[in-house]
Amino acid sequence: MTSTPEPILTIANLRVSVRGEEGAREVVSDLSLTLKRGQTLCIAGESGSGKSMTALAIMQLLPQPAARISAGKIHLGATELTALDDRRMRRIRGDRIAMIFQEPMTSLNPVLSIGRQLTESIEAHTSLSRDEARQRAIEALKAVRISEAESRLRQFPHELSGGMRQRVMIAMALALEPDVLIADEPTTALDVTVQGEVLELLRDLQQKHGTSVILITHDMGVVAEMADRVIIMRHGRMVEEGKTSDIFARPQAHYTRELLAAVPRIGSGAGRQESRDAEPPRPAKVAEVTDLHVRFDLRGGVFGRVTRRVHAVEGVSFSIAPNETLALVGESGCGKSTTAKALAGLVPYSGDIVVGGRNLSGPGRDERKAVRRDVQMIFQDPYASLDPRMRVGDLVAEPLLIHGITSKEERRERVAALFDRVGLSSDQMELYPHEFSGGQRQRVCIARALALRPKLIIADESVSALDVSVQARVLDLLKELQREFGVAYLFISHDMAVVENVSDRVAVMYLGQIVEMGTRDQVFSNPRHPYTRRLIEAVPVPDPARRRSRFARLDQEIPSATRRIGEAPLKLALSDVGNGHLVAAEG
Amino acid sequence: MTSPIAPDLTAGRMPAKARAGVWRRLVKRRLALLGLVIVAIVVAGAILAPWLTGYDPNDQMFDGLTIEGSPLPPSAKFWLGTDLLGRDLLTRILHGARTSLIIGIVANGVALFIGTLVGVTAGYFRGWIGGALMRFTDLMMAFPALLLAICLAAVFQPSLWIVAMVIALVNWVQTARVIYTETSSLAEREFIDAERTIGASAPRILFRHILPHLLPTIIVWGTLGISTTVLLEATLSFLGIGVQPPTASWGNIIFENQTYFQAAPWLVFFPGAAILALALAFNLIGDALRDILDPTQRGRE
Amino acid sequence: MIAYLGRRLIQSLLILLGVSLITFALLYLLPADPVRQIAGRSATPQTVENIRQQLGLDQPFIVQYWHYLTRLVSGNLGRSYIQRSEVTELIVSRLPASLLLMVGAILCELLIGLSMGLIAAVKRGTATDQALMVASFIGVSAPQFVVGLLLLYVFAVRLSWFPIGGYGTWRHLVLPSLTMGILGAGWYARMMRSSMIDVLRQDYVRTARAKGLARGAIIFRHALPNAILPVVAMIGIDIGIFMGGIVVVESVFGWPGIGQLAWQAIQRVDIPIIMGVTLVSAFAIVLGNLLADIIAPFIDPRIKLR
Amino acid sequence: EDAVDPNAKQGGAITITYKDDVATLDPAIGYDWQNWSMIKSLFDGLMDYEPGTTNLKPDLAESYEISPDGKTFTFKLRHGVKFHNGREMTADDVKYSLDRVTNPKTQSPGAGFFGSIKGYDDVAGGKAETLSGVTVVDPYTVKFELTRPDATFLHVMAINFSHVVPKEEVEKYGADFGKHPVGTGAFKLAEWTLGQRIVFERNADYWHKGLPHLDKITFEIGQEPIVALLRLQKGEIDVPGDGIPPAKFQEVMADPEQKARVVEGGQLHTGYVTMNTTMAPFDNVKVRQAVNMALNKARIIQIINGRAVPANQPLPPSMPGYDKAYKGYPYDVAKAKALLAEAGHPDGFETQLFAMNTDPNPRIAQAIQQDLAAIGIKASIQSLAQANVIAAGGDKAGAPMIWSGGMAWIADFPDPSNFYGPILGCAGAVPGGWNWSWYCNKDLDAKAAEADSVVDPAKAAERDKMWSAIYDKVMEDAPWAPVFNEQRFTMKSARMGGADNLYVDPVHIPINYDNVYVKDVQ
Ligand SMILES: Nc1ncnc2c1ncn2[C@@H]1O[C@H](COP(=O)(O)OP(=O)(O)OP(=O)(O)O)[C@@H](O)[C@H]1O
Ligand SMILES: Nc1ncnc2c1ncn2[C@@H]1O[C@H](COP(=O)(O)OP(=O)(O)OP(=O)(O)O)[C@@H](O)[C@H]1O
Ligand SMILES: [Mg+2]
Ligand SMILES: [Mg+2]
Repeated sequence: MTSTPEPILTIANLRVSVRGEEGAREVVSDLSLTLKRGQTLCIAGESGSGKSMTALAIMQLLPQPAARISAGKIHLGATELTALDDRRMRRIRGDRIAMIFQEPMTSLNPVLSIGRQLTESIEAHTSLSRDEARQRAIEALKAVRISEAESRLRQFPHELSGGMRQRVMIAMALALEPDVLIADEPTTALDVTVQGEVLELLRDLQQKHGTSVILITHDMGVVAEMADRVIIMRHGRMVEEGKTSDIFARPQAHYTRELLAAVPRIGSGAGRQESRDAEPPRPAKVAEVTDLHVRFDLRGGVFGRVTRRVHAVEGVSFSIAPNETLALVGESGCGKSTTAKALAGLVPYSGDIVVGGRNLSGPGRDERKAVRRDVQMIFQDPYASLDPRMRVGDLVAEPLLIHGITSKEERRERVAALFDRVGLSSDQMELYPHEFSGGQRQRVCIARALALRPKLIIADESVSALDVSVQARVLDLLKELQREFGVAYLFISHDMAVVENVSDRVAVMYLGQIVEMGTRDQVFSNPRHPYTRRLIEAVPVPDPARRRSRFARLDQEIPSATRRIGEAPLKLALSDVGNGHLVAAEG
Repeated sequence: MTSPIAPDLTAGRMPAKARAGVWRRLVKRRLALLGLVIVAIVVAGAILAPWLTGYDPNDQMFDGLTIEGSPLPPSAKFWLGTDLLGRDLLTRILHGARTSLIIGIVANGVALFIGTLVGVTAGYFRGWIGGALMRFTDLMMAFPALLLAICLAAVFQPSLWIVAMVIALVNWVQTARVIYTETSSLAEREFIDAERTIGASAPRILFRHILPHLLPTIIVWGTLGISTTVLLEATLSFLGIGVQPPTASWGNIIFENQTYFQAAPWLVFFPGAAILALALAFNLIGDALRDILDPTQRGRE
Repeated sequence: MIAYLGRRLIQSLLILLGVSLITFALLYLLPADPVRQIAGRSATPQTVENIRQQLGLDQPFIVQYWHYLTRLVSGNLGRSYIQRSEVTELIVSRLPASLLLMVGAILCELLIGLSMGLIAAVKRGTATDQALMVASFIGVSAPQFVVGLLLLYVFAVRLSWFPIGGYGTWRHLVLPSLTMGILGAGWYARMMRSSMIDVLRQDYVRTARAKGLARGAIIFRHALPNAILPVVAMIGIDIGIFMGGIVVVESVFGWPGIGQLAWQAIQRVDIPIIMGVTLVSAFAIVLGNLLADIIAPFIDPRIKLR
Repeated sequence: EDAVDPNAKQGGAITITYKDDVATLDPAIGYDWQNWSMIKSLFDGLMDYEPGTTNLKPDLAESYEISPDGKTFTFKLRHGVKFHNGREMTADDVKYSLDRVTNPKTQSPGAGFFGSIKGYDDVAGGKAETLSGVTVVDPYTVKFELTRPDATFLHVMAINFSHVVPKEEVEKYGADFGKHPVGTGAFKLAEWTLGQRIVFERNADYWHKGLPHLDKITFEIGQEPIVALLRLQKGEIDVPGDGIPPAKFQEVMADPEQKARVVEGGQLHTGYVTMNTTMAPFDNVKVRQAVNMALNKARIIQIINGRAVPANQPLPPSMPGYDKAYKGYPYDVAKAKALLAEAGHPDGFETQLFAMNTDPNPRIAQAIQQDLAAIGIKASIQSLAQANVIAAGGDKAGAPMIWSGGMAWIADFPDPSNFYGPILGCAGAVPGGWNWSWYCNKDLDAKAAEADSVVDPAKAAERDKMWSAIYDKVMEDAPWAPVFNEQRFTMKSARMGGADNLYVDPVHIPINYDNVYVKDVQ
């Protein structure tokens, strides 16, 4: 971070407005910034603060016809971007400014091969022949450390894992060595471990090519790891701007301080001061899961017989006491969600699940319905888990209606109380899910889950998609409610820092089995299984002073849980290494 | 004990306010209003048919044909001309609106209803119910539709309602197929899982949550179905298994006279335009309804 | 793949069996008596009975159906009551024409419908869009007989660009295909428009734009293949609808296909032909659906045949 | 052998179109509008008609003799007549052909015409293989013995079903003989592309020297009449086999050039409404007479562009036995109402009118419906496919009224008896029969039998009188309301030559292929 020469991108007094039902609304107000060659600029801030809009404005890709630049100038070198027509802008996009989007799953065209998607932008911007473009694409893939680059060219996006897809996106963006790379939350959708790899990659490449990067993120850990300079945004305005170390060390704006305070940190969990290890063992268990198996049959052959099976959950046992939070952690695809779904009655399973003394697969219809009341679930994506065509008030009232509270008045009152309880105002009951911010939506989901006063709430990645400040508020809320109602949580997350902050006990899953389980302190301060250790190491630390040189890397791909019939996976035996700290022998 | 939780109003937009009803929002749109007006005219025409013109729809007037027996072109006396039997075309089109509304709306509606029901059920319940329903749909789809209609209509004695039911029985299949595909993908959506975890019953999920999402598809198929069914009725009439003469329907007016499209173009043009207008009107309404009923489209012009 | 085909084949056979049973039953219930058609008006009751016996029409339904099935297994569709020819021969001689027309019609449909839908989607909300939408409705609402005659009159009689009906060269094929295609084009235009609008909103389209690709590349390379998938599924359905229109179009253009054969057979209750044509078209529909399912993975590699 | 048109030019080819498929060219089976005259040109019978007329003449027979009792017919065959396969036709072939057509296995729709031949019942009943009444006297003489005198027998010997087929070819092709016809006719089959085209070529060995004039006739199949007319107007075809479509009739007749190419002629056709005499209220003769008086025939004819003449009796005017003096029931609504009132239906009644579903029949039915409504009869129309109407008519409780158009009677042969037997006689009034009015008058049946036993050609006029009387009596009972006799309008290309009556030949429909010629050959 020695003196960097000329600015490559300057934004002056940018305003972006969006047309809405009651006229135009400004989503970016009076934003100015300068990006210098070779620099990494992080834009952080809460959800909806206009980060993506700023990025899209630079690309001239604002959603049409709703959004437009209402004032301001954007200069790339000497070129004024806002004045360019589409044809000339097209030549700049991809060639001089490239962009990586948040969602690697949907940002690649599912029907075109990786190779095609890589070469087409090369062909569009250079006069290289098809073969040369192919060579360039292979190099780009190699640069992002994708193995067997040549044969990958023929693969399709769905054949790659999320991390690989994001790497392909990066390769695509970097193939033409752009002057500026805009990365809009490039790792939010990824596992910690994969996130580490991707960030490292970005840093490497930037150093090699001297690309300037605008990195948009709400993860302060990522900011600390990556940024030279930081911009903090809120409500479409820049609230603070400065060198990374300054911002972390001496935040000026109130909001920045709030934001930093909200960041969960391993070891210094802000949310939980007292350890509950000392508390007396709780009496009855809310939920008891014994030897849970979930297998998905894959059919084949002329007669559609089962030929292969996905062993998604293989003999998982655990129990949760009232007022307790059990965290389930592990990499993508290890079976966390499937375990949750089994508990919620969404997938057929074998084994026993007993909730509040009643077996989930008990005989009576009414009984099953009663158990249903006791287990509620909060999903990862609050938007996807709310019917977009219903008003949120109705959505929250629905469980009440289903479980027999028929008086309209009573329902209304209870919903209003619930809204109040989760920090929403009751006049928001009339709105539709898309009219809320992510955090608010998650609150709606929580209100919904609480409506029936369940004994157990399953939170499947419930805060992963939220920005830190909102995340912190939601976590607080969950804790509040636990204190108040004594609910137990099964908390599923891949964010070790969050887990460290909220859980009483932790279970680490790998390939459908639990490899380590114990109290939070047992697992975090004394991780015994190598897999657990790697997970913990992969978490970026929100402190620029403690920036790591390399992230810990996991194995390239997780082995598959799919097996042929009759080849059941080996069962891991858990042994107690003291005080109920269970660890699997390394296999 | 209850520590106040910071109200999350960060993105608090749009204060709750009384929302205009669907109807009011519908009439606010120019095109939708046009559609409504057309439908209203057709319905009014159908109801008021006997009083609107001075003619009887079945009166084969002596002065309705030339000496050589040719129909008369539109004139002050016969606004839309006369048909091959010397009947007033306008009167017949007005009376035909009754038949065509029954076919285009009732029969088509029933087809849409059956198709949706079967498609939704099969798409949501995998297992044997879904399998059986879809195999049955495949079976029905494998029938050449016209042939099936002919056989059904010939087995029963033709009458307007039988014809309507036959058309419904033939036309639900495609809808079922399309709805099935969409439902199966909807059923995978997370919010459906969320509904299940709160213990929502299958009918509730199907009808309160899945159905509204199918609306755009249903609207497209419904509006396209109007002209198709009206013309199918005509084909059946032509085969002698539709509504029986002299009952008028827009479709059979066209079919009776189609060979005369050069000699007496008005006989084909006017009923054709009527069918088109009705289908278009419903499409305009449908398009608007689709936007209005889709809350995510709120704010769009 | 082989296993998949095998499974689908078994399913298809069951469907055909079902179709044959239902058709046979419906025809059995038909009030018209085929024997009287055969025997003619001067026949004595005795002759009528004689013929009925010879054709086995005096047997109970199940027996008749069983006989039909056993013959069917050996590829024998029976002999026409009125035409007195082998149904197989009649159908085989007419099938190529119908298939050709079908191919032509589907090409027209796709060409016209897809491009209309594509343009409408890209120009969404403009006057072009609305005009195309109205045009698609005209396509759906226009009686095929009139469309056929109109095209014939303008392009064959007046302009002499194409022959007035008949069969043989590609020039004969144009007008009938167009007539058939106009109806379907309306449907496809509507479907294409809505699926295209949907696709144009997708993230990967934005990615493509961010790459600085030309408009054409974005629409045709990125959006089209994604938007076309529901349309492909429609082609399977379409073949069923096609069988309805074929009767009219074939007769207008003197196209020697099975539509005309079916029509005449229906008029004269020529049951073996009706059965034969039904089975053949059911087969075509089943095949069409199978084909659509098999093509789908080539368009969208995410789809797996299972 | 009758004279050949001296102006006729030899050679040339013409094209004829038809909408419907040609079912079969087997003379024992073909019974359609299309194949009827085609078969006549491929095959010959013992008798035939003079071209363009209804006058009988010997054909494959050189001469014939009728016994005084009218029960034995002896035909002398022409020598040297060859089948298309080159073999000479003999009396054995004649016998074989008749045995074949009457054999139930042949499933001939015309077998019933031969009911008067001795042994018919045994053959029809499957008890015998050959007709005992047909004897081959020598290779050129064949003798027929009948069970009763039959004045129509010579006509029967001219009808397609009696045409002579070669045994070896029939056996060779079996059930497919209809696709590979071999006869003695003026033309032979050159090509048959199913569903598309049939090509006839001149039989160079035809026994009738100088005939046929044309070298080739191409029949194009599957063409919509309106399209066929467009092609005729463009000069692509010569005769549209299905005639001038109603939608184009006015246009054609308004253009003098086209009108000049239209030949109009009578036709052995009557369109009528049957009333089921066994069904109330049509069991009352007064009701039936009222219906006869209610129909405004002029108006109905106007609806079909004047292409018919009003009918007042079953027989068409060109049929022998037509009673010119008979006035029929007048169009008189008041009187019709009065009759209805007398019959006990002053306010009319409700009933059903069946009609075939192809244009113009539903329209005619609607015109009839309106006329009936004028006297209070509310008839609902059942417009159905041909087969279904026929089924309803053959069911005693099936159809109160049927409009015959499109299905019924174009005579098989030009003899008055042809309009009686199956459609007005007791024999047809059986389930599945064609007597849709279920009219059965034993007296008239006896009189009909009596008339048909007048075999002597010299007494033909007397016999016609007897038939006139029978039909007058029928009209008194009024099981039918005759409506009109359709006229034929054949349009041809400018190059077609030959006398006009060849284009409206009463038995060769649409035209007499053997005798027409084209003018533009060298
Ligand atoms: N297509 C659109 N139409 C209307 N308003 C929009 C649209 N897209 C975004 N907005 C609004 O613009 C504002 C800024 O959104 P933006 O996407 O820039 O937020 P962000 O900072 O990127 O948030 P996040 O961290 O959730 O991605 C928000 O209030 C959002 O509701
Ligand atoms: N319906 C299904 N059919 C077949 N396989 C399935 C199904 N659902 C899940 N799987 C497989 O089961 C395994 C476990 O999936 P699960 O969703 O439980 O993982 P996860 O740990 O929740 O991952 P993530 O962090 O990505 O959500 C995966 O390999 C997945 O592909
Ligand atoms: Mg964003
Ligand atoms: Mg998961």
